[in-house]
Amino acid sequence: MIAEAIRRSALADYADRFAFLSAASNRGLSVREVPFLTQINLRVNPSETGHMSAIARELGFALPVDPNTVASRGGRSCLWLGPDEWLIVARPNQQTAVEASLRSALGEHGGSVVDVSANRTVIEVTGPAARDLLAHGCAVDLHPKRFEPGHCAQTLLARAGVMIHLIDVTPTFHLYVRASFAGYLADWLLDASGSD
Amino acid sequence: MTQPSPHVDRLWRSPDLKRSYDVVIVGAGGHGLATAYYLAKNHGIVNVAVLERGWLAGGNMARNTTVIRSNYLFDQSAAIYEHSLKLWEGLSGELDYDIKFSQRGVLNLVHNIGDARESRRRVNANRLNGIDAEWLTPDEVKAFCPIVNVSSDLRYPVMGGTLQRRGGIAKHDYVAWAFARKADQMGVDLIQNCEVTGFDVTDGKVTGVQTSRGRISAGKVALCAAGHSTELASKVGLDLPIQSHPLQALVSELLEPVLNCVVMSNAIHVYVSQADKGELVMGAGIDPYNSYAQRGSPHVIEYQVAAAIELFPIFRRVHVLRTWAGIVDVSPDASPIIGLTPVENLFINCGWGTGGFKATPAAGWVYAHTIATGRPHALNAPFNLERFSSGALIDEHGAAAVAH
Amino acid sequence: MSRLPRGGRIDRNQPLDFTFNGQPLTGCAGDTLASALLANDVRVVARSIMHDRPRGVFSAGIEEPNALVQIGSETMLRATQVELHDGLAATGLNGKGRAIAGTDAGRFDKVYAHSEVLVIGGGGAGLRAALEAGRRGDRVILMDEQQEFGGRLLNAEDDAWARSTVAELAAMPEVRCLTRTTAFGYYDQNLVLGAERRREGERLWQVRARNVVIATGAHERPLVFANNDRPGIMLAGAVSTYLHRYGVAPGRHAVIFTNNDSTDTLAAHLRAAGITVAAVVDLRRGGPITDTEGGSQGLTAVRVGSDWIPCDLLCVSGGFNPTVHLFSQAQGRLRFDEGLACFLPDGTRPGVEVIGRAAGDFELDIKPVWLVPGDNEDWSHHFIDLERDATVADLGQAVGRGMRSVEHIKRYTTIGTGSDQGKTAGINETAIIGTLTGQPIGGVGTTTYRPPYVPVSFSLWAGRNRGELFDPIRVTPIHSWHVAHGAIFEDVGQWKRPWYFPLAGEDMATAVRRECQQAREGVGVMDVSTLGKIDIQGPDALTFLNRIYTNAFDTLPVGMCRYGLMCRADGMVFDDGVVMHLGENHYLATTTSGGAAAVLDWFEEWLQTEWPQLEVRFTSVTDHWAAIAVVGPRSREVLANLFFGVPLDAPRFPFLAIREGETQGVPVRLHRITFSGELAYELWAPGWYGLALWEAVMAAGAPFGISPYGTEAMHVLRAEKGYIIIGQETDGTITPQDLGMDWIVSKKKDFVGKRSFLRSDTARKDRKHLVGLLPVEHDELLPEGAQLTLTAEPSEPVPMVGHVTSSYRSATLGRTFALALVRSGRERIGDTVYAPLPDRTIAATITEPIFWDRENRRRDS
Amino acid sequence: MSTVPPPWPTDVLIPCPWCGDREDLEFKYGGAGQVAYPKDPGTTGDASWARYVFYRPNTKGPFVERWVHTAGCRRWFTLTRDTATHEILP
Repeated sequence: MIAEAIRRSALADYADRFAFLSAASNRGLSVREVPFLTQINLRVNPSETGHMSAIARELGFALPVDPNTVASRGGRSCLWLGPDEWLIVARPNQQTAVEASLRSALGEHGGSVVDVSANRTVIEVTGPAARDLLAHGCAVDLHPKRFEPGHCAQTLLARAGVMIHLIDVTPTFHLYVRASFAGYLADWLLDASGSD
Repeated sequence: MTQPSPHVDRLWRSPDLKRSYDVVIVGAGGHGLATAYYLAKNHGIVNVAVLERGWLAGGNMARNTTVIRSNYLFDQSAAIYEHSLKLWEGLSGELDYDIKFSQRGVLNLVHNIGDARESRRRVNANRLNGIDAEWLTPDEVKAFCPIVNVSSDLRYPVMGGTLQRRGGIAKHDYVAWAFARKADQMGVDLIQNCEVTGFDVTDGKVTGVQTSRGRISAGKVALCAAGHSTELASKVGLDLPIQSHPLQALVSELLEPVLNCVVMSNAIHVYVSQADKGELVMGAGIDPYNSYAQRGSPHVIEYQVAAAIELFPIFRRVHVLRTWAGIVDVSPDASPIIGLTPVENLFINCGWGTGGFKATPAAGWVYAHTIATGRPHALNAPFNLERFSSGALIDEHGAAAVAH
Repeated sequence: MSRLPRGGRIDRNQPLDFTFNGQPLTGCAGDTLASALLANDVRVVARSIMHDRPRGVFSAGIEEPNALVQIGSETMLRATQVELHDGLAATGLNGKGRAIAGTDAGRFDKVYAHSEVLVIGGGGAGLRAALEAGRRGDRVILMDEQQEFGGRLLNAEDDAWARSTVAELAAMPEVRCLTRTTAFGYYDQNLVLGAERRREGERLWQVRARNVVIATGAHERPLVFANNDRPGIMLAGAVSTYLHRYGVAPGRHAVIFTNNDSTDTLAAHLRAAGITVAAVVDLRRGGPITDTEGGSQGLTAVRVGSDWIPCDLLCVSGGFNPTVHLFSQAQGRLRFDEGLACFLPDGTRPGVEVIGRAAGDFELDIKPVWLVPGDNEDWSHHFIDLERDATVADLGQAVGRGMRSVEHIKRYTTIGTGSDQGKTAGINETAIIGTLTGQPIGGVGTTTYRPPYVPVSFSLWAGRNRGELFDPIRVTPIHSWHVAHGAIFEDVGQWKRPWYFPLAGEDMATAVRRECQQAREGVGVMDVSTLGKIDIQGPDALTFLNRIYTNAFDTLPVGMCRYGLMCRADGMVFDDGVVMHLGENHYLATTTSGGAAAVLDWFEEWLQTEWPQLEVRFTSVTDHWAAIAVVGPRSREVLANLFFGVPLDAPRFPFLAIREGETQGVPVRLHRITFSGELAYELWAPGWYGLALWEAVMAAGAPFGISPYGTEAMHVLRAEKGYIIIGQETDGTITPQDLGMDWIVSKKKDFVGKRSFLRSDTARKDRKHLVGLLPVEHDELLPEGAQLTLTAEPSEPVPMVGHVTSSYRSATLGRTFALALVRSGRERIGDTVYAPLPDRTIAATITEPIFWDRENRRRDS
Repeated sequence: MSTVPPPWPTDVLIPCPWCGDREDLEFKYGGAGQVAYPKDPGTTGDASWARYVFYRPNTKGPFVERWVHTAGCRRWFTLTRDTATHEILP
């Protein structure tokens, strides 16, 4: 549809610089934006088992109740944000469907469902050098023994708030960053990649 | 074995503690020593003891960054700080001691439109209060302090600044020693390593203090303990609206002259001057959490130093030699509390937060008056405890947003 | 040349050319600047700061008090720490550095690291500790300040064990070995900062370790005797280091002056290197040396009894000071050990262990002698602190002035305040104070050890947080358009907002006038995406809003907006915004651009800590929405071109209503709200559509001459209408009543801050009130921040009745106007006030704080 | 090599009860904890209202205080920290 043709991701201007960095990296480092993902912010009281199981039915998997963890299935992920807060992530253009299904699961008076798809964009940092790159600005211990695939952390990267999600053992990280900070974080990553 | 012969010109005696004094001042920091001096000089009260838990002027007096200025926004603040500045201008002579008071000018940089508006408001208020103040354009800033980076590629470019030419710095230790020496000469007992552990109160009236060296009876007791004020006051059941926070500072190695004035930047939280000996003295923002540990988080230093080299590229390869922290006593409106208390004959001076050093002579002056007469001096009358109930606050956060 | 024919860890086949004070010299790979200077017989490297005395290399390490040099813009470097490289150009300093602009060469960055064990110091003890932890499978970081691990082992003939240990450690995947890295700061909870010297620049290591092992060894200290500062007088251990590690003979005729047995083998080593040993003066048996003689090139003789013994090298040892700085920074206590005559760690600190020589784990037969008397009563050449040029006489004077505390004496004499922070002077100072005042050394104590252990450059602290990366720059989805169209930007917090859009040849005033006129007479458009936006959902949403805002929202129907004001508990205005009622139990609140984070924290604080029983939840959606204000009498026509099927006429889309629309497939939420007093709409769409929507608005508005405007025009428009700006009309001391906004303060319900209005001062009738000002001269622009008085030519101090908060030239009014806070202002409407300025005084008439469309006809049209 | 276990979970500055131990930069300080909002502000006297608004404990030693994990889960929590030593107490 027209709308998709004219929308513009927060880091559209950085595609070339990311591509150049990835090509130039002799240390197996690749950076790219993963734009337009569906992101729904979900707030629900985890002790309300009725709601929790209804949501599990809608999603096809249960909300992760362990802090700093992610549950995924069938192209959908759910990142733990807080004791009663999650971020549901899905392929682009599904916000209406996902939001509706979560609402129906919650019914009236049950927590909150908010479409925040455009609130953050995602920067994918992958390759053997990814951990060292993030270590220039992230105080959280990302050592393989401490931070495994399926872990996530809301923290600071340099001076920007981010959510870090480790996708696989490559390692591949997804950095969720608010759209207005995305340019800063991209500039910081490009600069940090100049450090060995 | 042979030893160097003791020098005769003493700064202060090490007197024996008497059992009774007309006035006992708790805390031998700059304010306590100045108070003792003015009690003796202005009011002829010399049967005074200044009790110090540690060594003379070893608290914030030994840790502050010695900025002196009077360009505060509100009339009440401007009045007391200007009185202080006028006293500073004669202090070396009066105390017969070169305290290295240098009126090299205090430059407050402005980095955004809101800052500029508030700074102009302060400049205009200062002028009408008879306090020297100027607004400088970026070019004038550059002309006055050539090493400031006024280029537009700064993350927060310098949009101008305010200047108080009569502002400057002094040598903090010498100031304390000079007050101590004169007070000592006039008969005041300066007692070090003597901690106050409690107060004697009979029917709402304080009659003495208990110390690590025994009980002392006192006609009047004056608290002067900055960051430790709430701890002390609680021993006599007095609550104060004060929070104690770390305030960090640092010095560089000695440098040939490079910075000719005091430069402060509220927006990016740094202030710096070059001391008489040659070291750069820099202060940062207050650490956010309560602490009595006299140390802070390194993040504060990182941010402060980054800000410093943005403003002064010439400092890039200068080294941080030493960092430290004081315990500042922060009040809700960033203004001091100095006056009477609900306990008869007990007086309080605290809440100076980051502004205590520059106020040293005036604080001593008005506090001595308040203690001697039992009534606040006109200059400290507005800075009473009652204002927190009435709402008549003197909110100087604009002026005190950054530590100085 | 004093380079020995063989021995040392330098590479004689790799000569390196360098200059010192302009003089061309040659050293070897593996040299420090100090060893290379000694190899070239450069004995005088600097002059002393107070007395301009010649000084030479005194140590072989970080404790060096004399050999301070400048290299390019890097100042106050220790020659003993500078690794020689080809083309190095150094100049000696006299204890003062030179800040030089220079170029910003070198890369300074930071790394966060974590480990189970951090070992500080790669000497024998440190290597053993690292090896043990590494073999246990722990994550280990090993730091050493030198260019290779081994510490004192590097002086030994046989370094096989060190080599193999380092090799084994290097092979362990979980062990990180960092040479040239000085741990300089211990902070709470085992955060240790380390400075790594790299080929190009430096790196700041920020290590969090479960356990910190301090294996930092000990510094040798000198003896304090007459004229003990001449070039050629050197710490005995340093002499041995120059012999063994650098293959350099620091002199030809040596004397050894010691009070302990650490020097017992030195004589043999000196002789083996072809250096004659004229005498060994051992205070355990005899001595002392009572004076020294020297020329321009330093030491020529020392005096023992009545004899002058010719020599050019004096190897001095007064014992050893374990390097307890980091333990002390970790709040560890120290005790004085009479046997070893030094301060040692007293007890332990959680998660911190001190081992090896730093813990006093060494044998020493020592006869403490702190003061070596001279031939007379003159103590003015017994140097305690070489860098500060401070002597026993200075210390005696301080004591004489009544000082007893080591802290007072440090400040009076400056001993220990140099860039070496008293590494060679401190303990001698303490002991001599004890001697002069009759206190036990342990009772005198040391001055406090504080970070950094070594001087650390500003650039290292700053890392990459420089220039554009100094602080994040936040931009809206439409930012690129603003840049492309020549916007001048204003910093609003971290945001970059268009200030105004000058056309070719326009100055700011002209551009702003045009932008205002366009909005008043035609249509203008503004990017308001920076507004804070908080989604609020839950059955108790309404209750929460009623408690946090001064006004009530009970009567706000779904699909409508209402302006809201917030106060802090002290009753002072805190923030404002628009509350939108989106559905049952569903609201969205906007905040000021600068206040978004603070307001969300404020909401969460009250909800979580005071009203946890309320069923309501907040989600920040600030960045999700792009927001565009379409403003002006023709804005309705512009929207008509964009949104078919959305009735826009006033009856069906009244002021403060919300509608849903779509253009080019983009879902847009339309709000009929205004911050200018004109007919106006705010269009909201997901951020990634922001630019497209903006361009669509520009296209749809083209027929009406639509033009973008920035924050300055916005300020003028809202001020003409008397709308306040938080932080401009308010400063944390202003109540809603002061602003004349009683209408928004609910009398019925309680809300945060309400109680404070009852306080005597807050309830006063003569507080400052928000009023309008019209300068008597229509062209006179009152400067914002101008103070106001009641008389034209007052004398100082002048009673001030208020100040100007906002002031603009208004094309609409055809004159200047202002807003001001004036004491009892509302009672002074019609009066004249004066703004005394340095160059002139401006008279103005007090008016109501509204200048445009009081009846709101345009707003509601 | 023997090591004394630290009294706090290591790698921490502030232990968020949800996200774990994080650098203080991720938090905002909330001052003294356990300060109750007056039951009925309307009838509260000036002095006691002033106490609520402006007076807070400023203890030297173990101190119950509030933090909010602004860069993390945005939850407010209280912990006890020794203001004289910065040790976080169980």
